[in-house]
Amino acid sequence: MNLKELYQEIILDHGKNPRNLKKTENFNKDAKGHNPLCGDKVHIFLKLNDNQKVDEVSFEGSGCAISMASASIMTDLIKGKEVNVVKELINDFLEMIKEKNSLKSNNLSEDEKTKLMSLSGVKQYPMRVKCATLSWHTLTSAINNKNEEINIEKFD
Amino acid sequence: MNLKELYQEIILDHGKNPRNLKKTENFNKDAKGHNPLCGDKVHIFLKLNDNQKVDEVSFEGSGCAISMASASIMTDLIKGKEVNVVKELINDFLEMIKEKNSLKSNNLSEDEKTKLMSLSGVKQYPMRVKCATLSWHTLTSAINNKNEEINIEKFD
Amino acid sequence: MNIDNIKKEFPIFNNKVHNNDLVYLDSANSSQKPQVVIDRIYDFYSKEFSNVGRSLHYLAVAATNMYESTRSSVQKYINAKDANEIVFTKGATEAINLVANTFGQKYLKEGDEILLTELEHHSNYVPWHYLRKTKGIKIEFADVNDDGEVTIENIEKKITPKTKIIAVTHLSNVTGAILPIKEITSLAHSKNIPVLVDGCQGAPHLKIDMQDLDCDFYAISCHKMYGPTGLGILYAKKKWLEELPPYQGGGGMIGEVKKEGITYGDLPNKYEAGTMATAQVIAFNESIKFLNKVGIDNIIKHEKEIMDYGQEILRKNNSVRLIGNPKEKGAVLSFTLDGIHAHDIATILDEDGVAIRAGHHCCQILHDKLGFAATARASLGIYNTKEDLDKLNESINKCKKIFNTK
Amino acid sequence: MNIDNIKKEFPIFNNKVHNNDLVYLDSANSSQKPQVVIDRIYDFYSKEFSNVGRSLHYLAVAATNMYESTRSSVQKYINAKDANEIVFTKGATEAINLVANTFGQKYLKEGDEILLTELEHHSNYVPWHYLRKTKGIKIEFADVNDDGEVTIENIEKKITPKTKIIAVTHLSNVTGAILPIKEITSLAHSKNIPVLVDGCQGAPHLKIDMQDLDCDFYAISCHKMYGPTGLGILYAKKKWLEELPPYQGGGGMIGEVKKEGITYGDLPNKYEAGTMATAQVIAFNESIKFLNKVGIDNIIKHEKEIMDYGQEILRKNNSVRLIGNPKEKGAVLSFTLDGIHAHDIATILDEDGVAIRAGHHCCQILHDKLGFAATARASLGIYNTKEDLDKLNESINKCKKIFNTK
Ligand SMILES: Cc1ncc(COP(=O)(O)O)c(C=O)c1O
Ligand SMILES: Cc1ncc(COP(=O)(O)O)c(C=O)c1O
Repeated sequence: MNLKELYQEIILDHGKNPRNLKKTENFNKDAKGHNPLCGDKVHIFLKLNDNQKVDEVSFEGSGCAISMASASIMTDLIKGKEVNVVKELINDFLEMIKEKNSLKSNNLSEDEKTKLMSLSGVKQYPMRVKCATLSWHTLTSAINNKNEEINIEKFD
Repeated sequence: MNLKELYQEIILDHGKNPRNLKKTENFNKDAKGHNPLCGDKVHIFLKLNDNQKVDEVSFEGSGCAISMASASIMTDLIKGKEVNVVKELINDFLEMIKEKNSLKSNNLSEDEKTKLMSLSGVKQYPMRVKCATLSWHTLTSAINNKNEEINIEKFD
Repeated sequence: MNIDNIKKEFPIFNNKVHNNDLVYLDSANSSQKPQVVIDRIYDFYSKEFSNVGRSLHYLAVAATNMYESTRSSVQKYINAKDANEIVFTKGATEAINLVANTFGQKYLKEGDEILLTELEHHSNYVPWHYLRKTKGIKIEFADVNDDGEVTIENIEKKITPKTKIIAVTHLSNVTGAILPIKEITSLAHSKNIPVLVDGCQGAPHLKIDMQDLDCDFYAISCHKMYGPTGLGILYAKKKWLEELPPYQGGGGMIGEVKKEGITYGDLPNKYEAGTMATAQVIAFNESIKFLNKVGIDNIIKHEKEIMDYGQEILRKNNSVRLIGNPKEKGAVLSFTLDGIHAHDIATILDEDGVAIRAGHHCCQILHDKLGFAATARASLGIYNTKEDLDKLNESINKCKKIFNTK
Repeated sequence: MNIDNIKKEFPIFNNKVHNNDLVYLDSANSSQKPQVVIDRIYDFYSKEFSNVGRSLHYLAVAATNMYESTRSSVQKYINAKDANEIVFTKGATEAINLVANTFGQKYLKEGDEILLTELEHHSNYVPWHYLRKTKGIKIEFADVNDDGEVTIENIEKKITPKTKIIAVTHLSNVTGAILPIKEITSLAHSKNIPVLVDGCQGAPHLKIDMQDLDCDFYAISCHKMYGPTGLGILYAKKKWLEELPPYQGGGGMIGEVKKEGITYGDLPNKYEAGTMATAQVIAFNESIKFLNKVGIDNIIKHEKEIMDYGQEILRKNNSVRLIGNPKEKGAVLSFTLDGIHAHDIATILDEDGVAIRAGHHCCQILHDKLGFAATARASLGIYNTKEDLDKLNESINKCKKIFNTK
């Protein structure tokens, strides 16, 4: 276990000053996520353009440093990407955080990979994995346009 | 613990050939008793005369040797006695079976005392005390003319 | 692990009862516990104790993982499709109450029928009886035959277009009859009727495969399965757990809680309100491991051998009347003795260290039908041996001597 | 037994967490177990195990006596009038469900009101919530004030002629507020309203005297009272247990069972359906003996000292915000830390062996009111010391360092 790996500078920075923490105007997809055990909540807003690219993305919510950083990094990362690429990234991230030690996507720059990998410290903290994954699961729901609230318990 | 004391000849005799096992005609008091844990049942019929003496008494029911012997000996014993004496005997018997080592009543002959004391072997078998007391509790109910069925659990 | 000297895994047998070796023939009531289970409880409380699910600290995380690990073990043991189909309860009785209550709430209305059998334990009757009062439903009982069995034909006879659920025992705790569950579920499902199985006696003694049996609900008593007291299991097909309303309400089973309303958590949380029997669940994993080590096939073979032997010697004993003679029979030998009441038998046997049960065994309807208020019951567990049954027979002979019967 | 070095009675403290001594500050969630309780469970299973109530053999008789002996001990400990007013349940949550369900069935109808408080744990809200749906009743909440208390005035304000029952916590598991139960019951009874007290946090930390409090129902969680998991207690005045309908149905709680109908057993059997948590009940007697040996007055004094010390050092710590400031306060210290979320605090503290809880503590309504989704909570037990709270404070400072906050 290693707190320094969990709370890397980049996590603390995104946790404290989350990017894209607002409600996108004219969003055309959204979903809410909720972890009943700890009370974390997130609401993702997506604006896809006609080419199925993410024009804008933002989130509202509250939670621990890990969950806020995860949502912040995630929203930064997917902006401008195509929905299919985003779906691939979600899987890649979830696999990394749960089982694998690296990201395999070809659609990420080294810099982006480094950012995402900063979340890998939660691996050693199984109860905190949910904090890191809530926004990603919720993003999937938003893309699939599920209206029901996502309860993270479903995913584990 | 001593099986010989529990299953004395007199108990086995009354258990096997219970006296007064029938339904008294023209009874004027009766009550049912039941031990839900073991399924023992007894129905006591009393015919009191105008002088509040027990003219006739009998019982119906089924149960173990102890409970049948107890009902048999009890009914034998109270026949012809006054209700107040019967009440005293009930208390005397219940005290003897639960705490004391002897009967204190002046209304019993030595022979009657010996008969009753034959039931004292159950003292060493706490779970069987209920078998010995069911008919006595039910007799109380009959005297008091309670119509509700007596559930022996109440008394312990 | 060799079943022939498995008694030594159970520390209770190191103790004397009235200066005699313990001959424990009351496993249908509750089974004894192997050392591994007792040790697990001890170690958990001494070194690892925490509540599960709620806290994030080391002990809580470890306990939560162990707790969920039992759920997976149970899932595998009973071959359920999904670990979320395993709900921990305080006992089989609660498991059946849970189903009767929630199924009744959602699906039953006046005039609907529930089909039970005359073999049912009070725990598989009283919860349904409540619905007579609250919902005006009717209860039908499939007949038990002279051999102490309930046949598929007798089930079929009592099914009507109004039958909404069938609730039957897997293995009778009195006659030992094993019911044809697969045939019952297949018949019932062909008429769109769900089936609850009271698996209290089935789970410790039979191979139980939920996907094979295809029942909708299966209730288990862990303390009869070499596990701790205060724990039961409800297996239920996922669709039911999703569709039925929650049962008890409290911490841990909620989604969101507002003054105006509440949403419920997902499976399995929805049905596990409040602090659960943490230590018991964690220790029960050892019971499952133990059963897996011995092997259910060995258990079945061993128990059958002992039971057959017991039936043989008891049949030779003139005054013994065995209750029921089912073709498929599990580890129970109920009997009466001419001229001697069951309670007297139990007391006399106890003096020799032979522990049996006497009474109606929570099956009054069956006893009414049999015409006995009480019977004596010797029930087997994996630790029993032929010698145990020899001792039973000897003590029965002692009863006859004391009562001077033949 | 001296409370100052009572830690040594609890074997858990011989173990290290992440190479640190365990600083256990999660007792409001569940308490650790003294050696005597753990030993009792071990011995019972190893040497004395049997189911209770049903069989007549030696082990069964002994177990039944031990089981009932716990009932008497509990009766004395909480000063109930009658041992039959003690019902064993699987937890406090079940105890409250039992009351809500049976009281609701018999006495509530559309438009009736139930009065809770904003402090209530989900376990004292969800069971009542069910009655909104099934019976159309309304739930009112007495306000919590800025100090995290619920005053008698705030209770009185919400009582209307339609109020049919009041259900309140004895000691808040978040703010530590001790509610004026005697005043509440006296006010309520003057209007003929019964009172249920959620005693989960009261029972381990306060002197609880049923005849003095005069409440109608009191729910206890044994695992928070240095006892085993899977066990709770419902105290209820005898007249209620006699008048209310039974809750779960099954073996042991019946009088007579016929195909046409059922009669129920007398108290306490009526509310103890199925095989109970035998080993847990028997072991809980040791918890009561242990508490009696230490003495509740000593416990109260000790815990107050530790708590006062804790409040003092945390108040001096600039970035700590204590939640609530009730005049009467029990062994709970909830707080937030500027700029650091409760879950991050819990994770960092855990690394130092400091076990606290983070979240809404099953009190979402209170957290909504407070405006926090989550708080951190250090809760005390008899084994805590001032050093434990020093370590808590040190670890809090470590959080600040990691997060670079002041
Ligand atoms: C105030 C309060 N009420 C109710 C409960 C529920 O108790 P249990 O989970 O033991 O049923 C708890 C503990 O979680 C509590 O602190
Ligand atoms: C067939 C059967 N059903 C139900 C039960 C009730 O199980 P429990 O008392 O463990 O809830 C038992 C055991 O007593 C049983 O043998």
